[in-house]
Amino acid sequence: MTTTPSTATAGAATTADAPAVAVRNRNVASALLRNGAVLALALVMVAGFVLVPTFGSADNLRNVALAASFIAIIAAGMTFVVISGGIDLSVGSTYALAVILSAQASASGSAAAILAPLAACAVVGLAQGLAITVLRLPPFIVTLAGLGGVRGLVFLVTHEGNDVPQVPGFKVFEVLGTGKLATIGTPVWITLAVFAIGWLVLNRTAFGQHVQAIGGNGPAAELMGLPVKRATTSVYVISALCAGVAGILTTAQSGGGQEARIGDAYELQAIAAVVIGGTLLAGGVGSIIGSLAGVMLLFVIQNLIVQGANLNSYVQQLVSGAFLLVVVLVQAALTARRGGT
Amino acid sequence: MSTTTTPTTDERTTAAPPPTPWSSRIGVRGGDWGRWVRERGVYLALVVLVLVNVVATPNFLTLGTLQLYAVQTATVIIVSLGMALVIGTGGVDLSVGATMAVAAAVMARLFSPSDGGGSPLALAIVVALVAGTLVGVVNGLVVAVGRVQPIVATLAMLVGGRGLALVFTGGALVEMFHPFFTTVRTAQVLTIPAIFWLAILLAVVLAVVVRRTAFGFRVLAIGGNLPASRLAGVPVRRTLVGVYAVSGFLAAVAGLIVTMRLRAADPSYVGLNIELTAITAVVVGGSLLTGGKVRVLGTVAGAVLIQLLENTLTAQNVTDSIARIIEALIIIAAVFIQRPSRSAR
Amino acid sequence: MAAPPTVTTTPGTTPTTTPTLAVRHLGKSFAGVAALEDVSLDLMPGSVHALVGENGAGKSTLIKLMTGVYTADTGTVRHRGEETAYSSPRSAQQDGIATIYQEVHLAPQLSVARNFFLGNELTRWGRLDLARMATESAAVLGRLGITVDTRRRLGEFSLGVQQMVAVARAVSADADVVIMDEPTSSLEPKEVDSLLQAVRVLKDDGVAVVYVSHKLDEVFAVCDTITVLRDGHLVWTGETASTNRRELVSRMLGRDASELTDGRLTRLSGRAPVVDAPPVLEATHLSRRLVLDDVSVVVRPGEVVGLAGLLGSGRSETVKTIFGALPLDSGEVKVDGRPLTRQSPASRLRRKVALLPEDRKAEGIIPDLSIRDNIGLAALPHITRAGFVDDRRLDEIVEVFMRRLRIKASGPQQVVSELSGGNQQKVLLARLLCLEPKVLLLDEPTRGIDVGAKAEVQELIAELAAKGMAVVLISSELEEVVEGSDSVVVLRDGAQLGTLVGADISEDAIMDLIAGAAEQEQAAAAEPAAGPTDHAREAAS
Amino acid sequence: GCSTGQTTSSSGDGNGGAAPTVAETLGTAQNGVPAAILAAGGTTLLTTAKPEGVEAQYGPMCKGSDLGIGKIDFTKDTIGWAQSEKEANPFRIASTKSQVDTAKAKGWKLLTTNAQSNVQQENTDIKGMIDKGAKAIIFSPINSTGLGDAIAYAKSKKVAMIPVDRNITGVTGCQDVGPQLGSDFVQQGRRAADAMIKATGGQAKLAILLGASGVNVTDDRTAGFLDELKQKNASGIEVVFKQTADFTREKGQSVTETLLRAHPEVNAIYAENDEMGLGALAALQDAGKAGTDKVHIVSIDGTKGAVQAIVDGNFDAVIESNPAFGPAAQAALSAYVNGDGAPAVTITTDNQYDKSNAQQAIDSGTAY
Ligand SMILES: Nc1ncnc2c1ncn2[C@@H]1O[C@H](COP(=O)(O)OP(=O)(O)OP(=O)(O)O)[C@@H](O)[C@H]1O
Ligand SMILES: Nc1ncnc2c1ncn2[C@@H]1O[C@H](COP(=O)(O)OP(=O)(O)OP(=O)(O)O)[C@@H](O)[C@H]1O
Ligand SMILES: [Mg+2]
Ligand SMILES: [Mg+2]
Repeated sequence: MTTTPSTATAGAATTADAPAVAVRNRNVASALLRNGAVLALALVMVAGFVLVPTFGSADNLRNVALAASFIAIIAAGMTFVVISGGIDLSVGSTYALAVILSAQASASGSAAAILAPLAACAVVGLAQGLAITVLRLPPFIVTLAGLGGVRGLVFLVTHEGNDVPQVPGFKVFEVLGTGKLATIGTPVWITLAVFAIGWLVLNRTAFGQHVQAIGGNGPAAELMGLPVKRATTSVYVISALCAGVAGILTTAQSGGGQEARIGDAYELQAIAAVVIGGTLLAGGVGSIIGSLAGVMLLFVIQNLIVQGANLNSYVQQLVSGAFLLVVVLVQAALTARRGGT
Repeated sequence: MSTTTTPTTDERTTAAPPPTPWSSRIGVRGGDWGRWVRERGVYLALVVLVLVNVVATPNFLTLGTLQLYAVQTATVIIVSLGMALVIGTGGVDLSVGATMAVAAAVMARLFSPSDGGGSPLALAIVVALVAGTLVGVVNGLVVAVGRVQPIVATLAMLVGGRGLALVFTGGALVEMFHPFFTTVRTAQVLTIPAIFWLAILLAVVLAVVVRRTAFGFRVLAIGGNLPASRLAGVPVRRTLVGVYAVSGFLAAVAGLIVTMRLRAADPSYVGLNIELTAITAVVVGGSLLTGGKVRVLGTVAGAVLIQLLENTLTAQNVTDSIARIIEALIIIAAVFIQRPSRSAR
Repeated sequence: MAAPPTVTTTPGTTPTTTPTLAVRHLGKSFAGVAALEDVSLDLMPGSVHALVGENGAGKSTLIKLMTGVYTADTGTVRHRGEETAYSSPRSAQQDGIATIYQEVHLAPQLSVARNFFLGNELTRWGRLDLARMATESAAVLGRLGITVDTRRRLGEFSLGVQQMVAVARAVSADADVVIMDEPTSSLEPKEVDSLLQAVRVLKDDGVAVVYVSHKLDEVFAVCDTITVLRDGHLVWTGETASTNRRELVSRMLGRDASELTDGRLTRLSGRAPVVDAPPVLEATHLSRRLVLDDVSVVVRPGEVVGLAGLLGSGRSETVKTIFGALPLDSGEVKVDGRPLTRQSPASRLRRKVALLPEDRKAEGIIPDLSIRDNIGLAALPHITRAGFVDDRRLDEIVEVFMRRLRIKASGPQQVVSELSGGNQQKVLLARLLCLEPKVLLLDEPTRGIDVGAKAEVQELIAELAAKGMAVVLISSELEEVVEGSDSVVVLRDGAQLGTLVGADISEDAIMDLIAGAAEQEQAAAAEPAAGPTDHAREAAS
Repeated sequence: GCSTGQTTSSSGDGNGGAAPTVAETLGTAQNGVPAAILAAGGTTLLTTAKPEGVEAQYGPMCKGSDLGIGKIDFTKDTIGWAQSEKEANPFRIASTKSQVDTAKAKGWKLLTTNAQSNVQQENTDIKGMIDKGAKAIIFSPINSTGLGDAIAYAKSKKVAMIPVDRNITGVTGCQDVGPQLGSDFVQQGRRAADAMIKATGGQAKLAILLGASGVNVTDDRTAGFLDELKQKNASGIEVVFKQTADFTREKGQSVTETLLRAHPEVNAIYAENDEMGLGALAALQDAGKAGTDKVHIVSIDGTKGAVQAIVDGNFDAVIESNPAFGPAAQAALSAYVNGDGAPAVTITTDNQYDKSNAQQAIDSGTAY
């Protein structure tokens, strides 16, 4: 206090010059953290290129991307939920609902095949979101009930079975699933678009800030005057809509006629991808780009096992579990290097 | 406005209830029905479901039916107990089903003559339990030392563990026979099936561990605030590894029970999806998913509730689609009754 | 939105205008226990209203009732004459009431700028206008004396900086009521000054300010009116000028003024330390890349060593490193001459080294556990037999310390999250003190603690020191360090500037050391970290 | 994707809660060709001499060259086998084993994958094997529809596709996939019903253990069974209970246990696969009700365990669902790409076991 006249400059000095080195180094570390999954993906892919000759073919890479795109879209929505501190176990069932409704509605035209499932998914997401925010129920339980309940609904509308019609050839709709742009399937492009939009929303809109703040500390966010309920509800709607988009694309791609159990356990894949991508399940901290890398990692591992070895199915399971474990351990080790606290 | 009368110093030091409004807390709490119901939501739901069964399910109130349901619930209870402990630390163990499969497969591998085993049954059982515990230890190490988020660590084990189990048995279901299996299935003490006694025994042990031991203390502390626990000297790694090991052990016990009842080790299906059932049981029982609170009795009640619900829907011959929807609604309702108080508003 | 002041009030005169916020007969019970009863207040435009009282007196509860966090059991709040029914803090905020709640962390994972504008973002075409957010937040913070790169994550900064960001949010919220619940508890004197300055500016703008603090100096420096709460009751409201420190404390504690020692600090260590005894704690040449640079702290039995420095000077990291909670690149920690090899808190506690962490919410309390369990946690190894906890001994310990530290609660089974901020701090102290440590590392031990308890805590520490304990003390109240320490280690940017001993210790001497180093560095400084990288960083996040 | 120009008849219109009747599922026959076969691309019933183990064959004859598929040198080229569900029950194990063993015997190079019941995974698996160089894919479709993506990809890469076990529907004969070899699940259900009528003399309180929900095998086996009961006027057989047991032994056991408590009057069980039947048997044994004199059991699949149960007097009959498509499929592939072509749809013969032939089936190893 003796130096009162120069407080401001003293403060500036403390923050500006001396820690400059620290700043830069910390940032390299946090960049590493942000890209932990990307890094792991890069490592695995390089290993793939070197060790597995057929892995690197353009056809194969295109196909891996296409196969991953459905879960990827679901994972994009899941990222919002997880960053907000929640979890959405219902996505697999919601996805199935969209697959089925899209096929059923396709008889009335492309627009119906797209809008009907989206509307239904929005309702599912809204119902879950409201149960979480208004009734104050834990997201895990609400969406677990969603997982069972929505699947029940799917069985109900398909007469307990696979009573899912095939899609009459509607050009617009079908092209969503099977079209190509620059030799790459439309779903891949749509996935990229979803992630670009997702990134923007999360990092460049007020809503995105609110979601991150809520996940970091829900009660504090409420005290800060953020629209906690609205944002939290929206996150579940977004997740359900993403599942819906993935479902519509699936029907557009396969021409309908799916079994009613489609999408079983997709929630685990999506959550795994999100968490591997560096998003903390506790909420607050996360990267949507990481989620994309997480999904790719899962699918590349799977593909490498198919391409690299001819294993029987249960050895495949063992290997992919072990592979996954190694990857997440390596990634956690990379991340942990950011230091103490 | 002026100074009010000054209470004496003694009244303000409040470790012992002083004759201030604060002392009336217990009394008022007793009259707080909302809270009373909230804390017992799962038991309430259970009572309602039992009553529904008494009215609607043929032969529900017969000894045989109750014994059967006790046996069927036992494995769910046992797995849920381990899950409750893991959830108490703020984690989750998705690999319990796979661990059941590993235990079943190890036992089959050692015991079943057809698989070139032929070891004594006791040895097979012990090794299977050790194997299950080891699966848990690996989970714990990956979580505590590898610093991988529990959901991913145990997800990898969910995939890999079942793969391992399938490798042990060569992918197939293995049928096994031994008089001891029949004993396990049929033994009763005081007309209550031995398997159910085992579940109760394990629950009591766990309750004592949670309430009375340093280990239980630390589990809750870790779940409540991990960084703070570390600074308070809690051996976080050791405790976490222990917790996952317990979960693995209990899952193995459940896996062996299922196997002995079925007279076959079925590595692909034993315990399939039981992780979600167990988590639901724990949460419906009033424990916090975020950790820091473990309700052992509630977990038991939650497990009974869920298994009974499934039995009810089966016994009532409800179609699968409707059954799933009803199940969802009832789980929501059970949790709704005991949702956190809004009195702090 | 701020209502233009209808009448400019001069401090000390009774305002004649209508109150901006009028509180009438507010009451609130938790689970049947009254936290606040029949409290009425008037907040006048252009006036600063202090709320004081012991820990758990009901100050924070009152604030939460006024701002829609809790709904009142009884009573009303009128804002600009209209009765309010805020359903959430958000609606209060939108109605022009800005609040800094006690110990609310913002969103540490977001940048300072994003935190500053959280809930009030600047957007262009729906997109955040990051550039403007960064510059505008930097400007406001700059006016409060905080010059930081607002694009960096808030969590990278010390609690003090975080607190100042919260202050900046509130003062720039364009509100006509600004409420601050213990805003200075983690601030340095320098920041406290700029905060008080900001309060004066608000006051001049006609804003009604509520100011809660346990630091009576601040209250007397800036407040026009004071309200004293005790046990949920309003016991006195009056002009600042009409009272004095001693009277105020006696009202807060409900004791006769004659019993009191002016509510001022008692000296922590009133006795000479045993200088020739071998040191209990020898932490030498502690270094960690980017954090600590060759810091040494040596404490003899009965000695209190203070750590001084500005925000972020590495004091907390020094004690955490000594405690084994942070890794060490080089250096050594010895207790009683024996080196401690494993860097782990558990092993430190076994050697009777205890730490009171600075951030009690994140690193201290286990919120959902009871007071009893929180206190007993660190002592577990001592009260466990064959794995089982000795409940009777634990209960005894808890009883003793709850009484000794005057922990205000319904009983040892109350969960800690329900306690008032100060009482939580006391629980943490009890956790450490019951270990009878040889080395006690205290990071802001009296933060948020009321005057009565503060004296109690200091007495207790002195007593333990007299028994031969070694104490390392960090306090943002320089006064506390100066008066309480036998020697002071002065830090800056993780490096040791020097050590002051005995009579050399004074606030001026410490500030001179720091300022001297700052000037030296400024002279030798290269270009500060530049802008373009920052933009790149922000874009990549 | 796959040519979806013709809407198939397998779609209900979404109204009404009842399971679709067989007529809906199978469609009415057109000049002797069932609609299901039509949907799978078969148009005419071939009357030429059938190889052993074949029930019926339907034309046209498919030739790989029509789709531009070149000849395959089986000594050098690889082919792929895509299994749909995990090899967890004897049926799937035998089905994969048959393919692998046949290939090994012929010296063919076979890649294998397993889609774990995930249709997207099967699409990916098939494409992955094609990318790895497979010149032909023999696959067990998860569903009769829904693999359009993989089929289109194979077509574009001129890779031969041979579906086995379940037919791909919604295809124009030979235009999208090569020759198909399938079982008729509806027919299996019908035969189970016949066996049940015979075993119970047309009088029974019956429980049905359904397969996994949302799977069309379940639908088909249920529809065929119920429709046959109706057609045979077996009104004495009353279905008092119908619950899914997920095709697993454990669920078969637990569902039966519950069922026996709630409906002790049940004296006949139709299990839609052997595993559930064996689970039910375990439950019956615990309840002291094992044995066909107490509770009749008819199940589908023809696994060793179930056939043994007939021998032991616990099961009445087992309808086979023959998993051994290896020899027929690889022969058809060879004819399709290198020879004169293969019929668009082949329906294989399924055996049926009861007391009269069970022991023999075990001894001869026909029960797998
Ligand atoms: N959510 C709650 N549940 C139960 N009791 C509560 C709750 N919140 C506050 N209390 C009780 O109300 C009383 C008043 O607490 P409050 O936080 O208002 O005190 P304070 O005056 O702000 O104290 P401090 O100076 O320590 O911050 C305390 O005794 C506290 O235990
Ligand atoms: N104003 C600031 N500018 C830059 N970095 C800061 C600032 N304040 C804190 N930090 C960073 O935060 C870390 C926290 O330091 P630490 O908590 O040890 O400081 P401290 O001296 O205890 O300060 P405080 O009393 O505020 O906690 C430091 O490593 C520093 O890099
Ligand atoms: Mg307070
Ligand atoms: Mg500090």
